[in-house]
Amino acid sequence: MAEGSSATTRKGAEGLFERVESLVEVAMLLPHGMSDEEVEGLLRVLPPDTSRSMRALLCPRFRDVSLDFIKMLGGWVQELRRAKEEGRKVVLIPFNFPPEVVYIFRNAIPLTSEVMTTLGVSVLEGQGERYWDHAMGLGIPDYLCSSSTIELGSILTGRDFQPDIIVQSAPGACDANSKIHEFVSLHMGIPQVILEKPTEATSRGRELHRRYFLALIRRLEEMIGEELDEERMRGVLEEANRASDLYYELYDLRKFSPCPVPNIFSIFTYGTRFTRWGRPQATEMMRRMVELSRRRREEGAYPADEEVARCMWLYIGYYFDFLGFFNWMEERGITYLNDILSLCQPLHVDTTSRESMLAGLAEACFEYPMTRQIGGDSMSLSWIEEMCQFIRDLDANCAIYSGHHACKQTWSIINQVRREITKRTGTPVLCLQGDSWIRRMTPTSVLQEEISSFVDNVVARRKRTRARA
Amino acid sequence: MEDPAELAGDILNTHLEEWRRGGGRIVGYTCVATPREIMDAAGILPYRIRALGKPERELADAHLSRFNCGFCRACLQLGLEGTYDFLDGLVENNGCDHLRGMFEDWVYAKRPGFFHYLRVPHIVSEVSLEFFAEELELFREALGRHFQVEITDASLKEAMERNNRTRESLRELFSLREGERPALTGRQALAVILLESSLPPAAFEEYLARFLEKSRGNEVKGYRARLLLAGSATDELELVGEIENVGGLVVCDALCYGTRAFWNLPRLAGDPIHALAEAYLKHLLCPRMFDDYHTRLDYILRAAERAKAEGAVLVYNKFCDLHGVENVRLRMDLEEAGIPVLVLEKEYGSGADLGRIRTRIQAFLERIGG
Amino acid sequence: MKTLGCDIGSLFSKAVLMDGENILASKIIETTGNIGVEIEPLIEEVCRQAGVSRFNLDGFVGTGSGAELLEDADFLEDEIACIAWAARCFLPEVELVVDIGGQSITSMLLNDEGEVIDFMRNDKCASGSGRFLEVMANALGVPVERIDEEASRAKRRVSISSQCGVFVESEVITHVNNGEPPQDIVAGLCDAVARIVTSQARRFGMGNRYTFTGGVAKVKTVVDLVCERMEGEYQPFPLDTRLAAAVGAALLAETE
Amino acid sequence: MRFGGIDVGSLTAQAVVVENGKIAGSKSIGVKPNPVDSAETVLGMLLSDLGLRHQDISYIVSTGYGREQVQSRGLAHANVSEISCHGVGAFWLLPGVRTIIDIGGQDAKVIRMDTAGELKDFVMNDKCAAGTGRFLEVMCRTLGITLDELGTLSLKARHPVGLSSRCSIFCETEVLHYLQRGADKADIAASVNRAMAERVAALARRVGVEPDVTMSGGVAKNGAVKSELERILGVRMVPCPVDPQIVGALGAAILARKMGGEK
Ligand SMILES: Nc1ncnc2c1ncn2[C@@H]1O[C@H](COP(=O)(O)OP(=O)(O)O)[C@@H](O)[C@H]1O
Ligand SMILES: Nc1ncnc2c1ncn2[C@@H]1O[C@H](COP(=O)(O)OP(=O)(O)O)[C@@H](O)[C@H]1O
Ligand code: SF4
Ligand code: SF4
Ligand code: SF4
Repeated sequence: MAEGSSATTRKGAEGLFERVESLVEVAMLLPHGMSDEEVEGLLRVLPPDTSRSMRALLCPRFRDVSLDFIKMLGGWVQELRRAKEEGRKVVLIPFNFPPEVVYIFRNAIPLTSEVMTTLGVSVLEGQGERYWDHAMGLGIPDYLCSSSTIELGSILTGRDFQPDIIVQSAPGACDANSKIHEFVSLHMGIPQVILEKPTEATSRGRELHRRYFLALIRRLEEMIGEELDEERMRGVLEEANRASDLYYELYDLRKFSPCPVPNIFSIFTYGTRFTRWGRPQATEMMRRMVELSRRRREEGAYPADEEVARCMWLYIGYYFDFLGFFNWMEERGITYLNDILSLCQPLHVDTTSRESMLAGLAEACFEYPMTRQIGGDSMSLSWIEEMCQFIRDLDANCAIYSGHHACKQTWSIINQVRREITKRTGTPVLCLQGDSWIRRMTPTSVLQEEISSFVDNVVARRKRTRARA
Repeated sequence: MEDPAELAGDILNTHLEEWRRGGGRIVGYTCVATPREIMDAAGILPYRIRALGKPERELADAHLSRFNCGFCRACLQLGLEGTYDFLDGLVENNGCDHLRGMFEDWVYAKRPGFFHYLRVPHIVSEVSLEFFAEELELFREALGRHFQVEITDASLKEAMERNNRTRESLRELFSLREGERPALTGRQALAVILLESSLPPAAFEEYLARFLEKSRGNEVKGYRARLLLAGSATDELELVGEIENVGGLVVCDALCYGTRAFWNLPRLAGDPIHALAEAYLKHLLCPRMFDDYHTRLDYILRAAERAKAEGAVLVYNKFCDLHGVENVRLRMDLEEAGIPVLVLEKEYGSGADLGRIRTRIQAFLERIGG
Repeated sequence: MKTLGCDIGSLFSKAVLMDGENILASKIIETTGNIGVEIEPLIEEVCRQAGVSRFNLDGFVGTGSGAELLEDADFLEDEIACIAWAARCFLPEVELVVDIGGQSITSMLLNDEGEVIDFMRNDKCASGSGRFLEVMANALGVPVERIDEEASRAKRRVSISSQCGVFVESEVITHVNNGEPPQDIVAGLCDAVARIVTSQARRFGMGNRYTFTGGVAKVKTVVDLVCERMEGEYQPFPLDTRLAAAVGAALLAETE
Repeated sequence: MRFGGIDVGSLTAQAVVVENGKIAGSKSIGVKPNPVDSAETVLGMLLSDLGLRHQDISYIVSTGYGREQVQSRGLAHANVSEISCHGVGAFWLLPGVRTIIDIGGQDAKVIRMDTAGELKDFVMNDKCAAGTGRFLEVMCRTLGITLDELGTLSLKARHPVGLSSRCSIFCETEVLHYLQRGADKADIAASVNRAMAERVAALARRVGVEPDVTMSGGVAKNGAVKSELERILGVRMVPCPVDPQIVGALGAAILARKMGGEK
């Protein structure tokens, strides 16, 4: 694995986690207020792939907030390592499980596989392809989800940081995701705990889910070897509530046109919500994003002459382009309002009692993004309704579906989703096709061409007509 | 008598037409987690939706995508083009993501007369069993309400007895494949299963009795190796035929359109709904279930052992997440148990793929020395 | 007003000289690796045919996947916009345009004003496009222009199962070897293409008025087979369908 | 005793005769429309080269996609899949070989052999033409070069272009795009070969690559694909000591010897 052994990578580190870890050590040292010259100097010494994402992140418009984000994730990675050394349990969680459920335990820490993948794909030389290839070598089908397969592929090599417990919460919401988590559990002998989310969003379904959830907590207590402590739980959830308030403040800021919130903040939001919620670091991160956005709003700052498209991403974004994709859009007047992940809409948890807190956490699981929409009795119904609501609320004038080829659930109903959204809100919907985490599938240039073509032909033209009328 | 494969080769057969002419109702379902007994008890014919390897997709593909399981695409096509218009209703399960999509598209484009969503948990626990029993109760009510019939415990028990009887016979028939002198081919066995869920119960019972009679003492000759076939939705008679044409006799299976559909019999004592819930959920031998991989592995190992299979073919439709991943692990474990494995990823129902399938099967037989 | 529209497509390049809505001259050549140097002669030829001086044009708009090679154009327009514009001018009532070009199938939805309100391209697999038809026709030794003639003599349609343009070639050869009459294979091929086009087209509502443009729309057998499976009203594009984008470009040149 | 093997592929057909544990002769032709004709012709030509008659060959095995027809028309005594034949042929030539990468016109296969020369495992590519010899042919047509040149030209490449598409048809557009913009043919050729190697490498990972590794089939003649594969997989290929296209027919002849009685 010669590619990985750049100057900045810790010797012998081969796994995704470990390589990220060694980069983080360097990144944690970067100071706030770096000048353009300093940034250029840094970019020159980094390996080319890493340098590309750092270029996107260290864009002067939000440089310091990016640094905060890097440091927040860096701190998470380092804490994971420390926890492991201290004998605390590392709990691998998928995209649809709130990390605060793990933080309520003193002796456990969540490792979110999707975020780890995104992080690795964004900063590592050669991205995550070798881990994907390793999984393929075991015979994992190539139409599986790259977001889970890359981080899990690295775990499967047996030469990376290993979690102690796997939480599985996608059965019934995403087959691809839940099946590969189960495979890792079997293959690596890591115990798994399952949380099923019933499809029914009625009181009956919620009640069943609450019972499943309580069983999960009991299992976690056993596995972690710790009884839940009410005070700790309250502390975590109050912190989470604070972050949630800031989340909604940021959400509201997106309503202004031109949008004062940089496109890349959608991924920061998702990265924060899915790893650190319930910890002060997350709250601080949200605060930094709100502050900068507020300032930009006061200054009327926007990177393009005109905000041509206010775009709602119906599903997820593309992360394989070293994050450059977000800035590319922004500089062309295409605002990335939100996607299904950044629209996490966290709930306020009632912290009066142990029961109310557990109920609140169960609710948080039930209402987690993707689970609550695609995991419903109808995969399309609440997805359509919510997106229509967000489109109106945030005054979007177009929508994009990113068509990650592994998400068969969304592909299977996208036609009616597209049709209904257009019918109900008059918003055109572009359907793209590509893998969010692997560059081999659809190159950025193709995606950019499609988006430009969509914006020029459909959105801009329509805007002109509207202006005329 | 008519060969089962002939009879099963059509979506709509003469028996069904007759049933309909006599005022009989038919309700379609896809997943084996649907207790047929409840429909049977209501006098409704439970029909398991199939596509029989039909390659057309163009109407379905306006809804589903190229990334969806070909079986689902083919079923939806048949639904949209009207081939399934003879059904009086549909029962959907949350079997897998692709099936969920298929039903959603189907219902979006064409409102069926009766539609019910039967929710099946993904884990077995006390809580989930209780929930599933409730679901079956709701199913019973919904059927009764729509079709204006009362499904009493007594009629349910009667249906269960009848079904158990047929399944006992099916077991017997299938055990005839497993012995030293296999009495029927895998293609025939698959056809019989397809008939079970596409004939009126009485007609099937009669047919099965005759076929069983005829098969005893029969012997299939001239094969190169005894194979176990396991995997995803495989109702393609042609595929099994092709495997057997090159010399791999399928002597046992762990297919969804195979033994998985009838291996477990509900107990007849006690509350019928609970008995059904238990039989259908606890023994749902499908990778859509979580936390019980070893049950499935054991089931396959035991089948292979009973039938002295010399090799296992693990087949799956391209884009099937559940079986695609499950097969990776199964392959490792079966090989470790000394059973050579061929993992056969295939496009559902594509004639163009047959030549390539043949080559792979033939090479596999050569590999295991058959 | 004399305007020129030029469409550098993936397989064919087209130039059209128009006077209002009348075509004065048009020409289609193959897009090769050499297209860069062939554009100028193409334009000159069209001008010559129409008897208009190259330097007396009132407007020149370029489009197509190779549009940026048209250095002299007044401006470049997206292919989608051009096709939609052409459809709008000749078929004001049409709501759905399906362009079946050399390498892709693009469906466009137009509103009452004829503006594109949505569009969709086929996925990464080129099956069903013009190139697919060409490869197959080649394997049979039937030129694309004669497909309809051949297919009209077919007694039945040979079923074609490959969706890949490359593999379909060998499937065709197998059918030939099995003694299937070429016209029946051609009919089967048209059906295969029609199926793929249908699923693309049906994604955008079914009850609307629609038309086809692009090279494959010249093949009547394919168009008929698609229409059979559609539910709206078909309105044929009145000009050579291959010229749609170029015509649209020329018409747009007039508006600016 | 003499034994024969006939391999009728999608593009070429070969016949091989072995005698006393040696290759007595081989022949390769382009296929005729009908596999039986191809087999008849290629075998006839080889026999006349060797001055033999059909009955001089004790046992013949057919392989390749026309294998069954060839056998049923009485040209061969038995038929064996091309997967086994390529494995057996390569192992016979190079007993140290454990992995054979066979890329023909219609498919690519990676074959694993055990130390006893028995087939251990194999994979075959998807039903997509990208990643097969056909892909290279289509690209050559677009580039206006021959198959031979595709391999050699590649060596002169300095700035390979980025080819992204996985589909051969779309790849064609990309190649055209580069040509139109004046890219060097050598650079494009190198990229085409690399794209091809990447696809086959992905396949090879599915069964694992154990040395020694060799290549058979027509694409093995393309040195650039071979060296790209070596680079990606991190292995050195053992050169095939005979024309790699005849390996399948050779394997068939070896198997004929086994089946026909000579040990
Ligand atoms: N005269 C014709 N008759 C029928 N089909 C044709 C004819 N000419 C071209 N075609 C078909 O149209 C395709 C080219 O379509 P076109 O719209 O010109 O593509 P592009 O704009 O991408 O170059 C060819 O691949 C061929 O299949
Ligand atoms: N001289 C050559 N140099 C490079 N590649 C070649 C050469 N000859 C054939 N090929 C490649 O080999 C492929 C055919 O391989 P072959 O093994 O003959 O196929 P098949 O067994 O299907 O007939 C062609 O598609 C081409 O890509
Ligand atoms: S929904 Fe899609 S992105 Fe998410 S885990 Fe499943 S396959 Fe992956
Ligand atoms: S084959 Fe797989 S994807 Fe298809 S219906 Fe069955 S479980 Fe679902
Ligand atoms: S199947 Fe054929 S047309 Fe489709 S992607 Fe592959 S090479 Fe392209």
